[in-house]
Amino acid sequence: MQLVAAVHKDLLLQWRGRAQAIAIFVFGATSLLLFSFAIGPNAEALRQHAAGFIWLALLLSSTLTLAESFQSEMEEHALEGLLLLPADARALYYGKALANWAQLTLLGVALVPLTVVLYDAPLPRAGGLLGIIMLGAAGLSGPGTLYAAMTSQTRAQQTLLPLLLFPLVVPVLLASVKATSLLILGDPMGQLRSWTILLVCFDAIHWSVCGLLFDRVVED
Amino acid sequence: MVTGRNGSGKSTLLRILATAIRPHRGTARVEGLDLRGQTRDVRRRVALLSHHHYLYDSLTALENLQIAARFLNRDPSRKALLPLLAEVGLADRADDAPVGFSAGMRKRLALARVLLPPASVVLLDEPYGQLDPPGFRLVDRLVARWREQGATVLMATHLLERGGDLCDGAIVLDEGRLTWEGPAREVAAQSGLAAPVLVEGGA
Amino acid sequence: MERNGEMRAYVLGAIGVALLVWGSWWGLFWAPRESFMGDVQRIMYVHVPVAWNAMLALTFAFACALASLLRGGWKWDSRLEAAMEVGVALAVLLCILGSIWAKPTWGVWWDWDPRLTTTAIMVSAFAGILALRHFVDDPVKRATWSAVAAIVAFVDVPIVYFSVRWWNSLHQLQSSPETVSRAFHWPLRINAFGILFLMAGMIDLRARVAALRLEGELAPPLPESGREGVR
Amino acid sequence: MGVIEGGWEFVWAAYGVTAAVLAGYAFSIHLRYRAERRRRERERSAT
Repeated sequence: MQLVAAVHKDLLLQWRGRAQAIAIFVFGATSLLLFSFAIGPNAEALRQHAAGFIWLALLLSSTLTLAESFQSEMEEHALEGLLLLPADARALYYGKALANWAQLTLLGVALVPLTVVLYDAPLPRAGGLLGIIMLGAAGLSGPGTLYAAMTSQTRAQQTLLPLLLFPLVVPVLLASVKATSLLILGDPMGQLRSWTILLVCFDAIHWSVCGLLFDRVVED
Repeated sequence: MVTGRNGSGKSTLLRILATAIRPHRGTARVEGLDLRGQTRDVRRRVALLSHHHYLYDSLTALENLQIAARFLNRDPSRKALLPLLAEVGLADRADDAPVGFSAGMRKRLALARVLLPPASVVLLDEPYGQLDPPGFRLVDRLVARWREQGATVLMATHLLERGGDLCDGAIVLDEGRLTWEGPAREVAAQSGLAAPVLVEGGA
Repeated sequence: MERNGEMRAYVLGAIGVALLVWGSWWGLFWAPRESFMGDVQRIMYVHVPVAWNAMLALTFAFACALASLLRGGWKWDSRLEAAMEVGVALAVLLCILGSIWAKPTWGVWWDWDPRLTTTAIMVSAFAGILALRHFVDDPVKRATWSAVAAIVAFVDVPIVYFSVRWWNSLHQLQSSPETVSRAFHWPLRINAFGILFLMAGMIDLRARVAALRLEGELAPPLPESGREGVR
Repeated sequence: MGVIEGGWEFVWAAYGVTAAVLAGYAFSIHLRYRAERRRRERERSAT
């Protein structure tokens, strides 16, 4: 019940902040353009790196999305107001994490056509790619929501969130890049499965651990 | 009524009693419930008007109330919540976002949010701040109604006369310490202060 | 009275330094040349002990984080800060030693070995938590948040390790030099204990620094009476 | 076959770096501890 209320609240907040989400998408698209300048106009090399670039763009944009999602909670301490109602801290965490997950998935999906156009990446299995994007976005939003809750209340928050989050999500980045690149370039060895399993394990562990720890983060 | 100079610990006291912050040491009881051990039960009984207004700037006034209502498992429909907004004089601004509100209007919206949960202890941190004279009367009216309903009201205020008329008991804080305690009517004359916190009703 | 407490740290450190001098001397000049790696293998006598102890320090930090979160108490918070900082320092040293080892062995400074890469990632993760501590002014929040972050980061270690290992699966599994004979064993063990003692001393002293700082932050203690007067 | 000849410069570098890092870090903790003690004694005497 509380979870429904929390998801409802966060989706409403994100809908009202959609201008911000569009700006973040433009940021991601711009970084995709910039990455190709590092490689040069070599179609073959660009295709080889397409998977890495889309995930780097998503990773960089995710810190903006996550930080933004706590902006409105902290301006007037609305999160504290909800906790005093009392709202269940765990429901607040999962509501926020789910909403961030949805937004990051959307952002990832929106970046795919750009990758196809810019890097000439073939897309044989759109459904599989959607699944990988969803799993990877969940890996970013799970721990990211926990850390954004902390860093949004600190000085130097713009620096701290990526500093804390990036090392943590290295497995997400590796697994998602590998899996996406197998989807784009073909998977002769059948390795896709193990990378998917790795992503699922990461998501399961972090969504449960972070959910357990979140109430300590907002309560003390 | 609680009063005391700026920085004397009035807000801190109220925030501790509302379980918004945990005391470094010691604890206290609200209606017999321990602040540390029974936090959730305390929260179910206490409503706090904080100097943070607990509002989302990007949502409308009505939506702000609807969100709180959903968490409280109350009817979040427009029909159920409009009376609350009317009560604080914001009925015609229900669909505007508080970002365009004046400080006094934000305070009124925050008051409406305090009215939402069925609280038996109401903590008001400077309820008169930023309000106009009709707003003053609104707070007086709300306090009187809470008292009629049997709720305990504890307000932190600098308006000694107003609080003195409204409240039963008063305490004065200075640097976190209790320096005076007595009937609210006498606080202005006796405590030698321009800033009391008023304890109202029997807590 | 207070003066005596810190002596423990200095004594531990001194024992550690003495053991390190002894073990390193043994490793550099008495131990025989290894048949495959030649003299380069002597790096192992510092590399491996540093690796073990860096892991130990970070594991201790994890234990402190659990204790600080579940049982509370500033003591554990100070120890967490100390163990994390010492662990990060040792892990940085480990990365440098790993590079120095990799260059003559594989011809590159950094060969994306899963263990070394995981260490580097952990350095940035725990350094990030130390930065977080620096930027949070409220001691209560600082204690809780860094404990939470340390737990999440520690839980992440095995996942990072396995993902890097799979990612780099084309790479040959490395042959760590087998330290079969006693001649190879002793310098390794002595140095391991040397760094252990030195590390214990450093963590002890560093925890005292953290505790003293905390004492300064928490003082003056809030008076209890005034706040509890109101029911 | 495959035996790495020489390489003493790497060995010296490894031991040197270890000694420098450990000594430098330990000394920095010592300095910080002294600074904290002095600060506290100043505060004690001030009150």
